[in-house]
Order: sequence, then C-alpha cells, then structure tokens
Amino acid sequence: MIDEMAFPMPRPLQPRSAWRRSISDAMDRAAPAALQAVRASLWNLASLALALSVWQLVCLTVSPDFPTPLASFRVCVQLLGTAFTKIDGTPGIGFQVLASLRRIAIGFALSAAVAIPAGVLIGVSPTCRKLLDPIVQVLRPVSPLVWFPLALVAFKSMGGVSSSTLFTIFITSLWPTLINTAVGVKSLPGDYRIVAQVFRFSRGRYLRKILLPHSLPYILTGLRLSMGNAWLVIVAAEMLSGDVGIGFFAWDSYNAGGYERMIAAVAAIGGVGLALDRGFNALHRHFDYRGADQ
Amino acid sequence: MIDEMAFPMPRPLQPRSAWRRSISDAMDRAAPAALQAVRASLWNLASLALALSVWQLVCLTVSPDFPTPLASFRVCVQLLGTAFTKIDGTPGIGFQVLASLRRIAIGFALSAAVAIPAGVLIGVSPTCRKLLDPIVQVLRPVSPLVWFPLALVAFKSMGGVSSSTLFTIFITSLWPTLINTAVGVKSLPGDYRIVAQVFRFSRGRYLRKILLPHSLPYILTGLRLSMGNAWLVIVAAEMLSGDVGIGFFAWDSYNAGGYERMIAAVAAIGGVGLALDRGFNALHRHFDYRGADQ
Amino acid sequence: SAEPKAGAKSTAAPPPTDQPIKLGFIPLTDCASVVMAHELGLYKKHGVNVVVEKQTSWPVVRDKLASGELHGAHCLFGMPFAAATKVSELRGDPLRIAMVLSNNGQATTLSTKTFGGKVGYGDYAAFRTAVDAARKTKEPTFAMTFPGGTHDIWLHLTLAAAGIDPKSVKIKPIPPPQMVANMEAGNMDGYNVGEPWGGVAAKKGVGFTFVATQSIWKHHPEKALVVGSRFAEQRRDDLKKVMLAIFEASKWLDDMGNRAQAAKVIGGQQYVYAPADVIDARLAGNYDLGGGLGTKTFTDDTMLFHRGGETNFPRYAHGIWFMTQYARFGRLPALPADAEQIARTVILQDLYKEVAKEAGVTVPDDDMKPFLVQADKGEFDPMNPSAALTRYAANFREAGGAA
Amino acid sequence: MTAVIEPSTLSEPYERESDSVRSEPYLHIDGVRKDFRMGRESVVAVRDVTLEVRRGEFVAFIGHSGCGKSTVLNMVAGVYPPTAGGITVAGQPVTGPGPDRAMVFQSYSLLPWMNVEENVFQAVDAVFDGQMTQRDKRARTERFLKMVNLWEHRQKRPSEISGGMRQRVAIARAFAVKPDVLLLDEPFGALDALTKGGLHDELLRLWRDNGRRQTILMVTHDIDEAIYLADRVMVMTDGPAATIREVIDIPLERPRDKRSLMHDDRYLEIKEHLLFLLQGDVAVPVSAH
Amino acid sequence: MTAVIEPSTLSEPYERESDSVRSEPYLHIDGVRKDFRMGRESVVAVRDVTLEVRRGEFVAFIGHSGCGKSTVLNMVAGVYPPTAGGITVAGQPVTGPGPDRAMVFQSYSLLPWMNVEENVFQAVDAVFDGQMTQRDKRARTERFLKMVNLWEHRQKRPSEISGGMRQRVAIARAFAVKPDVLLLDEPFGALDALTKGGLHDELLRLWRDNGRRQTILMVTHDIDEAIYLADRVMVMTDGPAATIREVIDIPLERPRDKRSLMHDDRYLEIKEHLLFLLQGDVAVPVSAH
Ligand SMILES: Nc1ncnc2c1ncn2[C@@H]1O[C@H](COP(=O)(O)OP(=O)(O)OP(=O)(O)O)[C@@H](O)[C@H]1O
Ligand SMILES: Nc1ncnc2c1ncn2[C@@H]1O[C@H](COP(=O)(O)OP(=O)(O)OP(=O)(O)O)[C@@H](O)[C@H]1O
Ligand SMILES: [Mg+2]
Ligand SMILES: [Mg+2]
Repeated sequence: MIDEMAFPMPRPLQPRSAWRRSISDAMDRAAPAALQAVRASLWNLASLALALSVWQLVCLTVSPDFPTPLASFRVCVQLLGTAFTKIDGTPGIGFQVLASLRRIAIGFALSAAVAIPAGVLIGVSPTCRKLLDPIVQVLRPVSPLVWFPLALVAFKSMGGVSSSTLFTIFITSLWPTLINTAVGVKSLPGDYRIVAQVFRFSRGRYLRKILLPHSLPYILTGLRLSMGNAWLVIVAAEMLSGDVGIGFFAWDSYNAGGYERMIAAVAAIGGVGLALDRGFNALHRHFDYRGADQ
Repeated sequence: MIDEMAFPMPRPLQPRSAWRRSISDAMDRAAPAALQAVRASLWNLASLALALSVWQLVCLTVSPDFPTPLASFRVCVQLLGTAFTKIDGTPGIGFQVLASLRRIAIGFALSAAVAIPAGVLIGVSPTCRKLLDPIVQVLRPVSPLVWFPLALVAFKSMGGVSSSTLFTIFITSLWPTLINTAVGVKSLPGDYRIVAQVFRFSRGRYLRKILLPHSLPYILTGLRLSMGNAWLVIVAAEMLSGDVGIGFFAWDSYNAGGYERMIAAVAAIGGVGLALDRGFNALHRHFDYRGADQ
Repeated sequence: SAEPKAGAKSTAAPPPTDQPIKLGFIPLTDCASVVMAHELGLYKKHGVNVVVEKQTSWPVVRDKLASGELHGAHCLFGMPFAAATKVSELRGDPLRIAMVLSNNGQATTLSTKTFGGKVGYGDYAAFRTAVDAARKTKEPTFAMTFPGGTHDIWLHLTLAAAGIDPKSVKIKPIPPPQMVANMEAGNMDGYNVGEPWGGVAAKKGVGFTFVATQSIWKHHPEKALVVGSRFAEQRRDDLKKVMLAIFEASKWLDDMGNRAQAAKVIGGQQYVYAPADVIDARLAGNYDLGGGLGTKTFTDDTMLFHRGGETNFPRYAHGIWFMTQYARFGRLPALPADAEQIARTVILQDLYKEVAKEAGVTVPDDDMKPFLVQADKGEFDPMNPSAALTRYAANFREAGGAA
Repeated sequence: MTAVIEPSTLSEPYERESDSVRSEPYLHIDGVRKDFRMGRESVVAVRDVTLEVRRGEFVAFIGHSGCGKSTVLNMVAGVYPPTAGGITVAGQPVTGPGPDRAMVFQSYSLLPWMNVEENVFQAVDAVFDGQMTQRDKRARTERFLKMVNLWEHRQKRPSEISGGMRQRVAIARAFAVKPDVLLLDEPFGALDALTKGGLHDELLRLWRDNGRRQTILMVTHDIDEAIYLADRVMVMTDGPAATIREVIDIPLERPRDKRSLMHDDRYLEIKEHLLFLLQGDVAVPVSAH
Repeated sequence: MTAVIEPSTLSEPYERESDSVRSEPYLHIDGVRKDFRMGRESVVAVRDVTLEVRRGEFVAFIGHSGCGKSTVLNMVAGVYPPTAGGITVAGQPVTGPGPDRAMVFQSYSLLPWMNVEENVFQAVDAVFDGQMTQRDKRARTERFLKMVNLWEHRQKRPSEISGGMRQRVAIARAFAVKPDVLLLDEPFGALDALTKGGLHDELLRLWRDNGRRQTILMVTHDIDEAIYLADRVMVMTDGPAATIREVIDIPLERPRDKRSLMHDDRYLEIKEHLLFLLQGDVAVPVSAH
C-alpha cells in the first residue's frame, strides 16, 4: 500500500484516539484473511488490466513500433517456460534472476552491516554527524555507472569484477539505511534516556532495549529503500560487468533488439522488486510500535 | 543535516514542548548568521580532510593504481580553469554541468507536474490507490538503463533521443514525489476536513488552504528525493544517449581511462547534487509547519 | 521478405533539406574517414552541412538510425544484415549501406592473465589447448561489440578456426571502450574489437593481440557508411555529397604520410579520446602485440580506407557471406532463403556506382564472384552459400572441434 | 447580517439571559442511535439519546472516555447522520455540517500553516462569501480577535502560541461566523487546570458579549467545569451502547464566581451528585472497555 | 533487600504515616539555580529554590506552565546538575540519576515496544541486577502489577491500553524498584478529569501499601489534586527566573475523602488561597511569556 511505502509519519496527538485506532486495527486483522486476499488480488487484476490497456493504447497511437502487450506476453510465457533450463549455453531467466538476487543479497548484507552501525554513530554523536554528513551528501548522488569503473580500478588487485559489482551495489544501497538509522537514533525522546538512567540500564541493555527497538522501524524503512536502490542499480552493474543476471539479460536483449525480452526483464525486475518491497513492508509493520508511541 | 534528510518524523506528543521548541528554534535563527556560517564551513573542511586522508590511505594500501587525491585535485583545478571554454570542440566541464542541469530541470518539472496531481488523486481516493499502487510498485524498481531504450522505441516519432533522455529522467524521478504526495494527502487529520465542512469551504478553498498546505512538506520531501533520483540517473541517461552533459563527460573520461577526470566529474555531480539537496531542504524547512501540528 | 516493417508507416515528416546531416561514430580508429572528412572541411567543400556525433554503443546507433535521430553513421558492416534478419531486431526505418568505410584493423585480444605465455600470434592449436585448460577453473568468456556485427563474427571465426565450438564458451556484448577495463578486471579472457582498444590493452599489458582480423580475412569489409532508408530516398543528393567527401577523406587517409596527423586528430577528446601514439602505430601497421610476443608489421593489409576503390565498394557477396555466418554460428536457425534479395535491398550499389563515377573511382567487378577467407580454407561462393556451410562443418571437424 | 451586538461591559444587565433561557425548545435530539462498523460487525456506540435544548441554553455532556459524547456532538454537527432517530435545529432537520453549528475541538481545530488572523479570516471569508465586502470580513476578524485579546498575536502561527491561546482563537473563530449553535468537544481538554480556569471566564464573556444568542453544547470530563459553565449537565452511561443516564439542572444564577461557588451548598450538592453518578465507574478503569 | 511489606487492607491503622511525617528532614534542596543556554545567551529558568522535605512526605509543586517545575524535579532526579546550589538525599549529594529516585512523566515513561510486564521487569531486572534471582524479579514484577490490577493486561503493549492504565503501569514500575524518593512530573496531566480521580486513590493506596516509605515530589497544575494528595504544596512564581512563591501546609488528616473534603472549611480555605495565589496570572494567558 502506498501509505506503507514512505517513512514514519507524524501521528495525531490524542493518545486516546491512537489507542482506539489500534483496537480497530486489531479488528481488521481479525477479519478472515482469505476474503481479504481475494479482494486484494481482484484489485491487482484490475490495475493490471488498466496498465495493459494504457500500454495497448500507446502502441496503437503514438508509437506503432513499440512491442504490444500481447507480443510481450507471449515472449514472457515462453521465457517462463524455459526459466530454469539452459538453452545453448545461456541460462534461463529464472537462473538470471537468481544470480542477480544472490549478488544483491551479498552487496545488500554488506551495506547493512556498515550502514547500521555508522548510522547509530552519526545519530548518537553530533561530532560524527557534522564530520560525516557532508561526505554522505556528496557521495550519495554519485551514479552506480561511475562507481563501477572506479571500483574496477580500486579492486583490481582483489577479485576484480565480481567485487566491483558487489561494491557498486554496496555503495548505492548504503545511504538510505545509514540516513534512516541516524534519523531514528536521533529521534529518540530524551525521556527514554532518562528512564534508562533512572533505572541504571547498562550500556548493553540501553542499546538492546531502548535505542535499537526505537530505531528499528526507521532502520527497516532504510533497509527497504536500500533494497530498492540495490535492485535499481543491478542493471547498470551487470551491463558494465557482463555478469550473468537479469540486468545483463536486459542489456543483452537490448543488444539483440529483443524489446519483448527486455519488457519481460522489466516485468521480472519489477515483480521481484515488488516482492522484496512487500516483504520488507511486512517486517516493518510487524516491528512498528509507532501507532503506540505516546 | 542528516536529520533534515529523511521524511517527516513523528513528534513528541506534548503541545507545549512543541511550542517551546519552536521558540528555541527562533532563538537559533536569531543567532548571528555569519558566525554560524563560519562554524559550518569549518566542519565541512574537517570532513573534507577526513575524506581525503581515507582516500589517500586507500591509494597507499589496497589499490595503488587508484588516482591519488593530489593528482585528481590537479585535474579538477585545470578543468575548473577551463570550465567555460571550448577546448578543440569539447565544451568545458561548466558547460557540461549546465547542459545536464537544463535537461534535469525539464524532466524534473514534467515529473512534478504529473506526480503531484496523481499523488493527490491516489491520496484522496482509495479506489485510485488500489488501482495505481501495484503499477507504481512494479515500475518503480525499473532501471533508467532499461527505460531509455524503451523510450527510444516509443518516442521515435517525436524527437527521438532527446525526448527519451527526458523521459528517462522524468520516469525515474516520478515515484518519490508521487508516493510522498499521496502519503501527505492521506495523512490529513479528519478534523481538518470537518473544519472545512463546518465553515463551508469551497472545493477550491479546501484544496488551496487545507489539502495542499498540509501536504506541502511531504510534497517537498518527495520533490527533493525526486531531484536526487534525477541527478542519479543523469549519468545513465547521458551515457546511453551520448548527449552532452556531465554524465556523458564522466562516461567519456572513463572510456578514455581518465580516472582523475572521472573523479572530477564525480565531485561535480556530488557537489551540484548536494547544492540541489540543500536548496530543497531550505524550502522544506521553510514550509514545514509540523513543529506546529497540534 | 525479412525486411522490417515500420519504415513505411513511420509518422515523421520528411526532414527539411537545410537541416544539418547528423553522422554518428563510435570511438574507434576506423571512424577516421567520417571524422577527417569533417576535420578537413570536405563536407563543406561538397556543400553539405554535416555534424559528427560521438555515440556510446552500437545498439544505440542502431536505434538512432532507425528513429532518424542520426541520418547516417560509421557502423558495423554486419549491422544492417543483423537488423534485416532480426539477429538484432530493429524497430523503425530499415538500414541501408551506402559504402564501405574500411578494411582490416580489428583484432582478437587475449587476456595475459589467462593466456599469457601460452599462446603465440595466430597459434590456433595452442589457443585451443589453453582454452580447454582454462575450462577447468572457469567458463572461458569472450566479448564482442554487437550480436551479428563484424566483431561478433570475427570472434566466432577465430574460435572456429581453433576448433573451439563457440557455443562451448561464454560470448557477451560489451560496449567497445569497456573492453580493456573489463579484461583488466578479469571479467573476460578475450575480446574482438576494433583498434585502438587492441593496442591499448597490449600497451597496458592487460592483454595481447592474438590475431588481427586481416590475418583471418585479408581486406575484409569492416565499417560501412550506414544510413536510414528514408534519408537515402528523401535526401539522395545530400547523401551523394557526403559520400564524395568521404571518398576524398579515404584517399587522404590511405596516403600513409597523413596518418600521423590523422592519429593526432582522432585521438582528441571529442573523438576516440585515446593515446595518439597507440592509434598511430596500429594505423601505420606497426603492431606491438604485447604479452611478450614482440611486434608484427602489416604492410599492405593494415587498416585501409580506400585501396583505389577496392575498399569502398559494397558487395552483395559480403552481405550474403555475413548472413551465412549467422546461420553457421547459430545466430539464425538457417540461412534465409532470400539472403541475396536482402543483400540487394540493404546495399545501395546503384547509388554507390553513381557516386564512384562522379568521384572518378573505379568500381571493381568482382561482386558475386567466389572469394577467399583465409580462416576458412577454400573459397566462398555467394551463389551457393549452403555449400560453404557444409564445408565449414568439415573444416571444424578437421580442426579437431567436436561438431 | 453584519449587525452584531457590540461587546458590552461587565456591568451589563442579565435579563437577556433569563428570557433566552425561558425561550421555546430550539434544538431537538430525539431517539438518536449511532452504530459504527468495525471490521465486519457493527457496534452500537450510542442509543436512545433524546434531549431538548432551548435557545441560548448551555448544556454540558459528561461521561467516561469512549462513551459516545463526541459521537452525539458530531451528529448534531452533521459530520455523520444518526443510524436511527433525528436531530432538528430551529425546526430544520440536520443534514450536514454548516456554519450555523460551529465546532471547536480539543485539538486540530486551527490550521497550523496559517497565522492566527488567517485562521479566523478564512472561516469568515468562506461563511460570509458574497454577503460581505472583504473590508467588512477583515473588520469582523479583527473585532473577534480583539474580543479574545489576541489581536496583537495575529501574525503568529498556532505553533508559536500556547495551547490556551490556540483554543481562544478557535473559540473566537467559532463565534465570528455567527453560529446559532456552538459545539465544543473538550475544548479545554488539552490544557492544564490553571490555563483552563482563565478560559472558562473568557468563553462566558464572549458568549455574553454576543448577546448569549448561541446555544452551546460542550463535551467535558471535568465536573467543576461542567457545573461552572452549564445550565444543564447531561451525564452519559458508559459505552458501548451508551445513553443518557441523567440530566441535571444547574440552578445557579449567572454571573457565577468560582470562589463563592465553593461555599454554595447547591454547588456542593450537585458536585457530590455528579461525583456519585460517575465515581462508580472510576474504580473500573476507563480502559476496561 | 527483597523484603517488602505485603499489601495491607484499607483498614490498616495510620500511625505509621504520622511518625513518618514527624521524622527528620531527609531531602534538602538549598539555594538551587538553573540556567539554560538558549542559542547564544543563557536564560535563568529557576533560582533560589530552597526546600526541606521530610522522609515519607508528599510535596506537590504547582505553578504555571514553563515556570520551572520540571526543571527542579529533573535536578532532584539528577538528570542535570544545578547551576548553583546543591541537593542532598539522605545526606548524600545528588550526582546523577538512580533508582533511589524513581521518576514518572506525563508521557514517554513506558517503552512502547515492550508489553506491560516487560516494561516493569526490565526496570526491576536492571535495578536489582545481581541482587535477586530472575525468579524473584519476575515475582516482584507480578506483585506490583497486581497491586495496580493490571496483571491480566501484562501482555498488552502500551498502545493497546488507555492513558490511565499506562500511568498506573509507570507508577507500579516506579514503586517496584523500591525507591526512597518518587518524582512525579504531571503524572496525570494527560488524563481526563474522571480517570484522574481514580488514579489519585490508586497512588495513595500503593504508597500506603508500601509503608508510605517513599518521599514523593509531584508536579501538577491541578489545585484540587495538589490539596487532595499532598502534605505540603509549593507554589512557584512565573518564569523566567522563577522561584518559590509560598509553601502551604495541608493539615488535612489521611485518609482523605473527596466528598467530605468539599465541606471541609480548611480545604476550601486552602483552595481559595491557592486560587488567589495563581489566579492573578490566569488573566494573563500562560503563553504571555
Ligand atoms: N469513526 C469511528 N469509527 C468507529 N468507531 C468509532 C468512531 N468514532 C467513535 N467510535 C467509537 O464509538 C465510541 C464512542 O466514541 P466517542 O469518541 O464518541 O467517545 P467520547 O465520549 O468522545 O470519548 P472521549 O471522551 O475519549 O472523546 C468509542 O467506542 C469509539 O471506539
Ligand atoms: N533542556 C532545556 N533547554 C533549554 N531550556 C529549557 C530546557 N528545559 C526547560 N527549559 C526552559 O526552562 C523553563 C522551565 O521549563 P520547565 O519544563 O521546568 O517548566 P514547567 O514548569 O515544567 O512547565 P510545564 O508545566 O509546561 O511542564 C521554560 O522556559 C523552558 O523553556
Ligand atoms: Mg470525544
Ligand atoms: Mg514540566
């Protein structure tokens, strides 16, 4: 849902109403899941139909050469048919997606491992913030297409391309997590800190029971956006490196002028991207106490 | 500042404390701007120093072939010297940046023009949301590198490449604004709607005086992120289209193995990106009433 | 016929004739004739207003030609055929070949990491052994620039000549200027691309020149002046003027005395943007092979732009040959029945002959006659391509390749 | 239309009140019920609420949190229709919100992105659209802001003034649109006890200065407040399916004085009675439902 | 350490209170001042605050918003040191926060991501770290949650219970760590008047059940609340540079009963006095400073 896609939102200021809301939420949750699922999928179908008709319209009017939905669909079906087989040497689209996912998983994990601690640091210490903020700001808008070659030079000594692909994914998915973690940590209400002091919370307990739980929703939002970034740059990274993957598949199809195949790649990228996003959303909602925050 | 970089944050629930905060803010604002500026620039220098030393370290240890800060600096200086002159046919880096900015300005304006109304629509009508949300979700993670060729085919009849470049910028910078506008509109407290009804606000007045002002901070946040995206894809777009611009400049330098020049391009991209971001931040803070929202 | 649809129903209005003619080029040494014609003011001299635009990858060139964004381009000879036969499908205005721009001057470069010291120049047997050895550790990977393009075919020929089944290795398209960096990163074991990227790799010690394409097929057609069919029809006269200018530039370039200057110019930032010395050396035919293989000198078969008209004459036969290779290497399921018809549609020989006449360039009469491709023992008879296909199979087995 | 009784001095005679209090029934709530859908099933929030309010009368609703006070008020405001029963004001059935029934909430009443003056002006401008010149509207805005002594704060944003001031602006705005009925939903709920005290008198003064023409319904949790302000107090039972438990008359004549009231036996008696009515539930924490 | 007086019945005699009230001075605040830097210049929030509190005494701070009540309380808690002057508890100077001085805020006291039980347990666990077995800590948590009748709600998150319940949890937690001093900063400020009423008695019961050992300092805005709960009321002047205006003894014997108090002349007298002390400012809206 759109409204789950953005960062934490300010809540109305009436505790009671918040409490009330959480009740009615509970009721919604209670409603038979099956029925909800059906309704949801119906809506998805509707929007699919909408998208297709717009697409078809475009084909019929402005751009006659643009591949039609039907043609693309045929190709998709055919590709799905051979998703997990190797046709004369080239692995099917399924393998390609998996390869990209694996690559992303690694790069993403690395970035999370760096971004979260860094974010906490920046959030906790104003000095760190003042020091690192400009760097973050300057590096953030740098394109993956630029990072990749730089990484190539930097990592020549070690592992070469695979590591530069990973680095590209790593660096581009670093920022959202870092920034959101920082924001989350920074937004910890002072009173919680006092609570911790009053009850003599140890450093560890403070971190485990107050700082992290408070920041978790922010961190998860950041991770979700990072995942989005990672998925967004996969094409660039794989195009330049030529590593097997859905991104390279798209580039390869483009070279061969296989626009339908390209659209299939788009669908695959979009679909998987969506799935990842939904996954993180679920996590996020699960860990979000904010309906609560009074 | 990091803390201004993320989306609107929930506020503590004490109106009084909010009020109090706004007072102390006012005091900060009151403090002599000059002095603040000096302090700020000092910090920036410090972080620059940090970045450079890390960089130098990398050069000395892991990757000897990586261009050193000094070498890159020299190139930067030289490039800046000729920023606005044409050396044997190729415009200087200044021109390149301007070209990219112009391109981005157009694509960005278009995306805003589409995203904001669309966002309002999605925010206001659940039906629209259910219909459009999946489409947004699927298209969001699609790489500019994929959009460009598709655009080429789609827009062949009209303007060809230049419009495809614009479209690529347009589409990739569409989503954040759209999503945030939707979230902003959706988050309008019901009581404001009642206020509007009680006082017989006309549709126009409701839109102008309630819906938009409320959503403005969200919209601006969205626009800021969109601008970020646009700036992020400029390299990709220009690399494929070969249009003159800082992105192409970076790409071209890379092809020629001119890593120092490439880093200069990175600096330019990062610098301008930072400037744009700060600009939007200022706007955002100016229009943010949320310290207020009681 | 395999002729792409769009062109006819494409909605764009005929361009006004005063509009400057946009010629695209890819940063490669053999863009010299198109670029030098501009630098030497030959276009102006012939009364056409031409702008030359650097492009970044072949598929974009294809699409820009198809969309009329570019009127013409320095382009792979194979591309129009790849487009016409949907090896690399094109949407929009079909492509036409006005003239050939260059012969020779491409090379297959092997990575020193993988093959250094194991393979000598043109030593196919050693190459094959080395590849099989490499298989043990990873899937050998080779890069070309565009499926169905010339480099694609040269690479396949190289492998086939060594008895290596091209399907048994990974072959992927990479934008030409990307080759060196990717090889440096160990991302690939070899690539075939035009100069200077072979020379640059050798100079950097990243790779070495295994075989120059002139050793595969002496005086093979390489780049061509490719135009959109609409442009060819609607602005025929302008196109002729452009060709006249390029003729002149080609002649100028084949005067070896001019090549140093040419190298300097096209080495500039707005063109190939690569070390001029490398460009110059390989233009002059002095190849530093790299990888400790020493140097090799090509005298009559270095990169050539005119050869008294031999170079520039676009031959149907060569078109047929390319389509035959597509069938041979599985780019196409089979040889198109109307291969010759396609060749006759794509190649604007009548136009060429007119212009050649005006320019006083002699037109060879060897088209559609059998010709020799060194890497494939025996001649290729354009009138009977299927015969060639069978012979290829035989050769391959002979070379020890498991067919 | 624009004619409004000018602010009168404290020494003003109080006949006007008495006759207004005597006047005929004006606002009818009869047999009102409201159900809310929650997820699948629907819950009865309030039922069988019947009440007659005379013109210029001040009625306070008191009851535990979540019992349905706001629900009733919202139905009178026309925010949503009753599930059953009907509401009429001056004989006209309520069909939707309107400026004849101005509302003030505990919060969110003011638009945080406008300064104080704009907040009032926009309402005046919208309500008297076409019936007044801009100049008159500005003048009216000024007069009512002056009535609550906030004219010098007119340039400030809600975020820059205290909670008490905010509510005074909201009340001024409500009066400024010349409503016949004033609906106050815990208008002082968010304020601390001391600030509250001041606003009570402010509200009464404003009411009186406007000829005590407005009929006022106010939701509150504060017994003292209810007694001090209202002519009648309507006590609600606990929800769900809450209804009127009892309606108590406050026969104390106006103006009332907090200090002297404390010694007034009628006051103490009423307070005790209300405490008794509500205390019972207090042991059971509010949250229990 | 773990020995705690078991909850006793309402019929418990009240001697204990009286002697505790008689007992020697225990908490000293002398000549405390606090400045806050704001932007460049520093503002005096409170000054010359001197107060002696006896063991087991209940002192209420009352004053207008922003005058500095929380500041004083925070300094006693050790959240920040006084700019001048000193604070000692049981002879020991206050250097930082500690479980001997438990705090309850108007909000944010509970951790929204833990359920009710965890909220109490984490505190108990941290405070009695190494001095009790887990089992004992769990038991203690249970006992105190039962004292406020929230044991059956132990699994709920703060978001799932009412504001009143939240504060009861916060209070239970405060008592659970066996503090000598209890610091309450508007603990009922966010609650509606009716819910408040219930919590007053809850707080007193808990206090008594724990042997009225704790010395309690409570910030409030509610005069009735102050009188009903406290042994003494400290009235502060308005900030900035606020200080003690007057300290008033509440000689009403415990247990006190709201109803009967209303008729008690001493009560009325005190209330009137307090109203007088604070009323002056009410005309001037709180926001004025
Ligand atoms: N829009 C709504 N949708 C569903 N249920 C609602 C809605 N509004 C109110 N309710 C329910 O109706 C009941 C009464 O709500 P209402 O807000 O009228 O109580 P209240 O007396 O105003 O409480 P409070 O004193 O806390 O404002 C509550 O149980 C609430 O959950
Ligand atoms: N951390 C701080 N930094 C700067 N100024 C502060 C800080 N805390 C309080 N102040 C200022 O000190 C004064 C007293 O604040 P304090 O919170 O103690 O008042 P209060 O009596 O608790 O008000 P309230 O009743 O609204 O809680 C206020 O003017 C406030 O602006
Ligand atoms: Mg309510
Ligand atoms: Mg306080």
